[in-house]
Amino acid sequence: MPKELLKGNVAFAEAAIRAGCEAYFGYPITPQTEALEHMSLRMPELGRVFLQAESEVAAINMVYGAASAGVRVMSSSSSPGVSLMMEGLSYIAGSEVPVVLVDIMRGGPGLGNIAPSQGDYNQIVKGGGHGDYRPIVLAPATIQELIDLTVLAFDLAEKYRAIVVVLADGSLGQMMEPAELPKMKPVRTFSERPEWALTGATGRDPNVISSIYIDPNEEEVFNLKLMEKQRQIEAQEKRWRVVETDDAELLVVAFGTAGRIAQSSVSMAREMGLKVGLFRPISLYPFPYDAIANLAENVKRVLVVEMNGGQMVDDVRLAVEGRVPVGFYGRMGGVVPLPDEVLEQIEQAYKQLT
Amino acid sequence: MPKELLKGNVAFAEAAIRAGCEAYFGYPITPQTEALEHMSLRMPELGRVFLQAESEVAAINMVYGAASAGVRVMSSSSSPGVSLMMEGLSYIAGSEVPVVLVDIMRGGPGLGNIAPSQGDYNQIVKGGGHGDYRPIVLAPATIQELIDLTVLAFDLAEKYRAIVVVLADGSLGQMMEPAELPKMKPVRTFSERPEWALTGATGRDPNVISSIYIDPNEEEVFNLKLMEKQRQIEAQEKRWRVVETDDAELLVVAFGTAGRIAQSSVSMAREMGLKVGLFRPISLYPFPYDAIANLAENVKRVLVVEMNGGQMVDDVRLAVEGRVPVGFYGRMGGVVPLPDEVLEQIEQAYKQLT
Amino acid sequence: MKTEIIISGFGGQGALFAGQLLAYAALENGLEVTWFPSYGPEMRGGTAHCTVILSDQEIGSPVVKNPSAVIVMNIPSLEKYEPLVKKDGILVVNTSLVDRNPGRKDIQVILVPANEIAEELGEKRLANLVLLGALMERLGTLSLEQIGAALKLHIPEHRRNLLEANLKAMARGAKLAHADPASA
Amino acid sequence: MKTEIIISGFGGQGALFAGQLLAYAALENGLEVTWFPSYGPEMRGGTAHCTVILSDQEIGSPVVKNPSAVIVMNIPSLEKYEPLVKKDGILVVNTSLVDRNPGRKDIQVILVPANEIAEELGEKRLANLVLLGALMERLGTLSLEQIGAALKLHIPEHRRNLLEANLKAMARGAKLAHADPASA
Amino acid sequence: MTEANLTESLIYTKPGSLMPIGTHYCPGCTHGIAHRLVAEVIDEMGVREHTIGIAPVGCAVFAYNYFNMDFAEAAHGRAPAMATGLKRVSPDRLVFTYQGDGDLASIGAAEILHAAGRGENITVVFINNAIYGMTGGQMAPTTLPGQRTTSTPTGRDIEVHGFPLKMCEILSELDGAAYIVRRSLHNVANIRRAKKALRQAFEVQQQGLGFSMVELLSSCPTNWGVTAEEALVWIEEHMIPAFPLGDYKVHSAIGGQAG
Amino acid sequence: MTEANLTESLIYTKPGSLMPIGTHYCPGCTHGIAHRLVAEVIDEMGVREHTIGIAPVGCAVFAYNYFNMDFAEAAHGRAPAMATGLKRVSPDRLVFTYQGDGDLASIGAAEILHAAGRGENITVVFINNAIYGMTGGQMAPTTLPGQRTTSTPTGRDIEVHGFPLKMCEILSELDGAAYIVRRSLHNVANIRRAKKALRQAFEVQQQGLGFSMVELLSSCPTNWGVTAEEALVWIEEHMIPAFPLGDYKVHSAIGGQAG
Amino acid sequence: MAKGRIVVNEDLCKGCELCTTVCPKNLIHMAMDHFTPTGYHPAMLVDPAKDCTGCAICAVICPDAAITVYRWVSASKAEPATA
Amino acid sequence: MAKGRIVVNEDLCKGCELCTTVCPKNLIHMAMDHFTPTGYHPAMLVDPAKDCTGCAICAVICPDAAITVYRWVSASKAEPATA
Ligand SMILES: Cc1ncc(C[n+]2csc(CCOP(=O)(O)OP(=O)(O)O)c2C)c(N)n1
Ligand SMILES: Cc1ncc(C[n+]2csc(CCOP(=O)(O)OP(=O)(O)O)c2C)c(N)n1
Ligand code: SF4
Ligand code: SF4
Ligand code: SF4
Ligand code: SF4
Ligand code: SF4
Ligand code: SF4
Ligand SMILES: [Mg+2]
Ligand SMILES: [Mg+2]
Repeated sequence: MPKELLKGNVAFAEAAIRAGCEAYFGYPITPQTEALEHMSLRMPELGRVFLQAESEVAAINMVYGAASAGVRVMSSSSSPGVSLMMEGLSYIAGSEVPVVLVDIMRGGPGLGNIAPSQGDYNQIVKGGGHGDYRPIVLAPATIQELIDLTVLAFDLAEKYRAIVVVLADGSLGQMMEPAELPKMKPVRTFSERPEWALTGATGRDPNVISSIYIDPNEEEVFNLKLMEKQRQIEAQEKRWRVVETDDAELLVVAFGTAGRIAQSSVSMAREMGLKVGLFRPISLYPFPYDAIANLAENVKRVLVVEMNGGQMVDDVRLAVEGRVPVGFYGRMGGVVPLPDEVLEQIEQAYKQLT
Repeated sequence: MPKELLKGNVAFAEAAIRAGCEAYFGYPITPQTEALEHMSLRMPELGRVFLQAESEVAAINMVYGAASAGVRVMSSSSSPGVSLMMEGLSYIAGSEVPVVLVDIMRGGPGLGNIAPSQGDYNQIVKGGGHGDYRPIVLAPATIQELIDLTVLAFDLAEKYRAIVVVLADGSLGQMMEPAELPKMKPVRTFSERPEWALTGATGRDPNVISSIYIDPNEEEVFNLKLMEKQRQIEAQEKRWRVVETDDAELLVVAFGTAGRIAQSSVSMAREMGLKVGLFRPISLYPFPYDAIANLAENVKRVLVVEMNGGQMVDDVRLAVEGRVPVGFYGRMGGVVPLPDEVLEQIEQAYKQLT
Repeated sequence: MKTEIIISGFGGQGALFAGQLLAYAALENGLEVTWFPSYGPEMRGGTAHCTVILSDQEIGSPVVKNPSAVIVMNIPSLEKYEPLVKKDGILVVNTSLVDRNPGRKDIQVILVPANEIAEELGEKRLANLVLLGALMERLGTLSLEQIGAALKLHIPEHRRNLLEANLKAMARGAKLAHADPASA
Repeated sequence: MKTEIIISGFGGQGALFAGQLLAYAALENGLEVTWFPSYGPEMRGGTAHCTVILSDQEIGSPVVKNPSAVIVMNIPSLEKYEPLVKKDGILVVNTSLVDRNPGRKDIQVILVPANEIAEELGEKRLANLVLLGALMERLGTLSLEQIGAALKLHIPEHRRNLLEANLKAMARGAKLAHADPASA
Repeated sequence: MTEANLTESLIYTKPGSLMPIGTHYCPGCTHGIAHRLVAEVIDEMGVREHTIGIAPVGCAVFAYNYFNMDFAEAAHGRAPAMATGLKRVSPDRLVFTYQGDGDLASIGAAEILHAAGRGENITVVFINNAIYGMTGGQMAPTTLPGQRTTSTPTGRDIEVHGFPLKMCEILSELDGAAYIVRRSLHNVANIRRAKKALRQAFEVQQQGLGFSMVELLSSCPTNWGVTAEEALVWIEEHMIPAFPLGDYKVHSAIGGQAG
Repeated sequence: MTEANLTESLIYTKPGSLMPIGTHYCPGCTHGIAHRLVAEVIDEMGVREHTIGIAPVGCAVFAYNYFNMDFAEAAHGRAPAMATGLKRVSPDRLVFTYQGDGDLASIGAAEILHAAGRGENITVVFINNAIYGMTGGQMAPTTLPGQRTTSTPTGRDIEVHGFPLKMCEILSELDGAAYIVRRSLHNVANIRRAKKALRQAFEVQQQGLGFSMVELLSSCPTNWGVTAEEALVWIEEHMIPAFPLGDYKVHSAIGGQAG
Repeated sequence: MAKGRIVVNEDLCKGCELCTTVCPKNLIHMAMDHFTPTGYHPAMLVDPAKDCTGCAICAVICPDAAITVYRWVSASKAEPATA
Repeated sequence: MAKGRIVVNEDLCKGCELCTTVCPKNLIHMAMDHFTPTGYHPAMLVDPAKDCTGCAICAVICPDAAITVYRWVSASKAEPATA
């Protein structure tokens, strides 16, 4: 299909529809609302389910219910709304139903503001809900990537019966950019729903969707099963993008919008003859530790750029393990760093190369 | 005062009362409920406020309201209930009102079970709510420490106008152990409430308690202020306990109940002539990175023991920065490791010392 | 010295109180002690149990897999705990409510018709102390006197009148601790 | 080549549409482009603006601090953006709604009585295109023809009838781009 | 007639919609009766294979072990939201939630209110026992004034804790509610009426008339601190006066005035 | 009389309980009128220095900038819980929340229901404009059947989205509610009645009679897509029939039948 | 009058005694001489005179569906019913 | 009859025109010749014949409290009121 000029929120909503999303439950919140609005128009047209829930708490539990029935289902929200989903997400993780959530982050903490931010990295990547679970987290940097990762999210969610969060920020949700949408995928028929799903115990033993294991030993067995699944995910689903890292002496690491901005800065730096490369993690969980560790062998210094007070930087440090110094530059509260600004940081870091 | 035989949940509730807690808002949840029940009996006796909220969401927002009025206020809950408080906690952090929360963790994710667990380390320590904020987190290992840290929590919360979470698990909440309670502290009078509190703008300009900074630049200024506060906290509030670390070749790191169990194992190991020491972080935020880093200079190996799938171990790795190997042993889902079991791990790790 | 004791029965049979009594006695006699109860939905179905650990040094875990002594006051408790008692450990069985005999031969079994004895003493609710008396006599960690002293301090007001009967109950139980298990 | 354009006015004046039109034209002429709107409570108070970035290479940030060109359609917009325009940048002012003159001398100012012109063309709502015409004529990044082509493709059905008028509006605006700022 | 032409026939046995196992409920707890009635109705309607139940967080948390049909276990109070998600993507399945008073009226108040307001086509079995059973007897929104609980040790003081919530009265105000009734499980006659109401509620859902809820006054001998028999008397003497039995909303399509 | 013994006196000016600054509300939005009325009542009662307000998340999120008194900004829908915490520890202060229909009736349904059920001694100013204003015009629980919003682009279909929630009708069912009335801001006469009701509500709180709420039918010209004047007509012609004005609950102590 | 009998499933019975309070013929008593596998004294039918009518009232109130009821009916109109 | 006048605070007026619809004397019009600092055409009193009664009806409906109302009263019973 030809490229169209697409708004991020509309793009991922339409991408979800084309990926066979059968039901959407959500609650309005800036800067994500256009996704809900697009769903409210398109889903009924297609005879699918759209429902504006009474709250994000209800929305995630409606998603939980629909996912238990074995359909492709999603919700989307932004920071404060996502905080209200933490219990529900933990239940979903605890009962292994596939769910896709798009989080269009805004400035915080608290009500904060509606400007673009990456302040919820820890919440989403480390698991803001209770208990040992990790959602797969995908971080797009362009509208095209937002579309592609949303489609991928549905496949991964089903493959692993896990939560997949597409983690973006207000600028990706609000901006328009040329991008290409996938072809429409048909939705499953009722009879095609997975065998574990709650479809009514017709001629089979009952299915149960539950996150309770009252006996700690059984719970531990389940926990170990989840961990085993995480091992697989860590082995198979790491994704990232590198730019000009071959001869790089300074490695810039940034994700999502920060990564996109850093990329402009890196090319500016290259024009100035500085040997700088960019590593942009696309899967935040599983985090590409080894890939960064390997690069850390060859660079002299690492600079992490985030639109927060320093969150992913801990994962970068865990990867670098002290091999080279890891610096950090962050803007917070909804401030989007400008390429020149990041370039300045690159130059300073470069000066300190030994 | 003489030692009494005290149940953990009753002990911290009574400790809070003696520390001048003027209001308690909570919702029943095992294994924390006896705290709420104790408050329901004692607070009215003392003419203070007890209210069973309709939910944890309401409870934390009632706490937010009472804290805005400048009184010492607290809530307590357990894992799923705490997940429901994430939005509220982020608001509280974003408006800098002092709040104390006790989290008696249980097995998860989801409904899980009610057995003792440490599965919510990441949620509580890394900030399960949205935005850049970190609560102070204190982790007791005995009923006495639970009492003392609860009292400290109120002081720190007010000193820094921050959230302080006392993070314990079901076994500490449910068990009885001899311990000593502090003397009763009088509660503040209305006129003694802090000048920033919402007491009615009588003869002064209005006070506002809010977490909204619609202009990203203002939000960033606020974020920087919070970070500055965190620097102070990191400089002044690190707490830990070491046992037999002087000549240790293997360092065991564990917090709370796992730390208490590991301590038995360490003394068993010492009896076997193994040079093993224990590092028990008491403040999980601020995490005692440097103290561990220093010890890492002298030991040959580190073994982290947790009642989860491996969460604090990342902070230990960040401290050790690859100096020596960091091993991990965890039990999950509410299973409490036994001293002999941990001893076995110690012996194995010890064999691998080079 | 470290002794792990589990007391288990229906709710209302006084398993938790018997355990607390033990814990108080330990505290008041300079021992380290932890008391850990069953909680939550385990209550449903009606069983209640607690783990008491007595030691002369700091106690790590308040729970154990294999206790050195167990008092079972009903059938579900027997089924749950008989297999867990340490080799050579002690199992005290309330035969008034348990109509089957323990199978294990590698542990010490004390059979006590606690309800009958309690009724003889004119107070059905004393069965728990009869059983506790039997166990402590065999264990020896704390003397009946020490437990009796703790009882005097911590018996609920509304049951003070039963203090003497309580002490008698323990004594009656203690006697049975000397009986030869085989013959029981 | 990289051009950052901000178009700002009251909601309903068509600032966002003018920006999108520009973005479509860029897309259809092989340029990289991003369009970033104001959103949320900024709407309250009633102002709406968007940032359009045109470039021949991948675009990093979709927002800028100092745009190379700005169209202001009301007084609040003038006050907000005049100070931010890059040195030597372009500021297009809708004098029909802005009764004060920009103070800066280090930028190119184009004064356009857009509403009057639009009314002459018989359609008040064309003011946005008059202003866009003026800006693009001066900028040169995209020709009026190219924008016109985009307009043909993307004008909402219910306004097709106004297509010709729209093109005229841009042309009228373009003329004023040649006027000497001083004399304006 | 003689013994000869008499045969012994089965009058009653445990319904097939219940698993042939024991429950964890305390002796005499009427949760068990509620389970039985729901199962009997599902048996009689022959819809077991097309029914999906949703268990609450509460003493009925393990309901999925006892009902012989597809089941989900919801987060505390969110069963109506979960049921909404399930029903919307499987409109031809019968979906019911089974919730306690803490679950439905306290933490889940918003979800039940909105499910009813939307006329969500689900059936809710609401077990009102005026207490938080599972957590050991704290105050519920339905706890009676003066009633002692472990979180109102001196009795519920309405000045502090407010008034009991009457959910049938509240939900019957909603236009989406099709069938809202209150029954009791304290004796045989009332148990029979309760069963009829449950049948009616499931039929309302089958006919797509909207939201249906049957509130059942139920006992908690354990946390009320009385015997099973005394508990039934307590329902009759204390709960029924506070929570009058009756039909609060009956859709016109099934002969009601309202809706 | 002659000009001589006439003096010019001030009949009306912006109340002192409002800050002397402009608001961010759209031109003609009756949120502004509601602010003014609340401020006038507080001025007239002379309680500004003893009153604490709580702003919602909604277009009124910045109310704390406009009211000249202590103010808190609550999480979306949680103002009643926050007010409960504040009031319980400061019982002699007047505490009011100011909430929109999404805030109060949707995400905050549980908190408002329970605050009313507890008879929480606070005053709630409820702005019903049948829309989510701040987020750009999505469906609210109070959106009318058939009404087009950005999340019901073909109009609210009650089969899908259910029925508008009538909060006065619902909350007046609760024993803890002392004063529950609905007024409108669409013309001068009704604005005057609205003010009287607000005064009454604050007095109910002063007298400690329990929970008081004044629902105000309000306009959203921006998201309704009409002029300020047309919006007032829309209130009269469409909202009032769906949300009848009147007194739904008036405590006997102030002459009502109920409570 | 119709004759019947009940069978108490001791795996399910929890000895709550509710059935004993409702039997119109007062035919149900608790078996104090033994325990169920879960440790309760079960209910049992004591009906020497064959008075049980198979009315199933006991089954209606049994929270644990522990009671199965049989009734003698003329072969012709034999059909299972439910409480 | 009582005479009055109004003053429109142009820092507050948003030109919503509501006041113009309620003045019983139809004395309020929008000033199309200039803008307020926030860019709106403000309301203004057009009262050549001094018909304004100071009834304050305009003030009652003004969402932005932009209208201040004065009225000539006999010095004796001069006292401020509110809408
Ligand atoms: C979020 C959350 N909060 C609290 C709990 C603890 N909890 C479990 S059940 C329950 C209340 C049960 O009472 P009710 O709903 O009346 O059911 P019942 O046991 O009385 O049948 C509570 C508070 C929980 N599991 N999750
Ligand atoms: C948890 C959460 N969810 C959603 C939002 C986004 N949001 C802000 S205001 C609002 C609704 C406002 O509507 P209403 O309460 O009717 O107030 P109005 O603007 O109409 O006056 C929403 C959904 C939020 N800020 N926080
Ligand atoms: S606690 Fe109460 S409600 Fe729960 S099972 Fe026991 S009796 Fe029934
Ligand atoms: S959006 Fe609507 S409610 Fe909000 S300020 Fe504008 S007109 Fe008022
Ligand atoms: S009612 Fe049922 S459970 Fe209770 S005693 Fe009778 S048979 Fe047993
Ligand atoms: S069937 Fe009827 S008569 Fe027979 S035991 Fe049961 S209740 Fe009694
Ligand atoms: S005070 Fe009365 S008469 Fe004078 S302008 Fe206002 S409304 Fe008109
Ligand atoms: S009502 Fe007020 S804001 Fe509106 S035009 Fe009149 S003075 Fe201006
Ligand atoms: Mg209950
Ligand atoms: Mg609204």
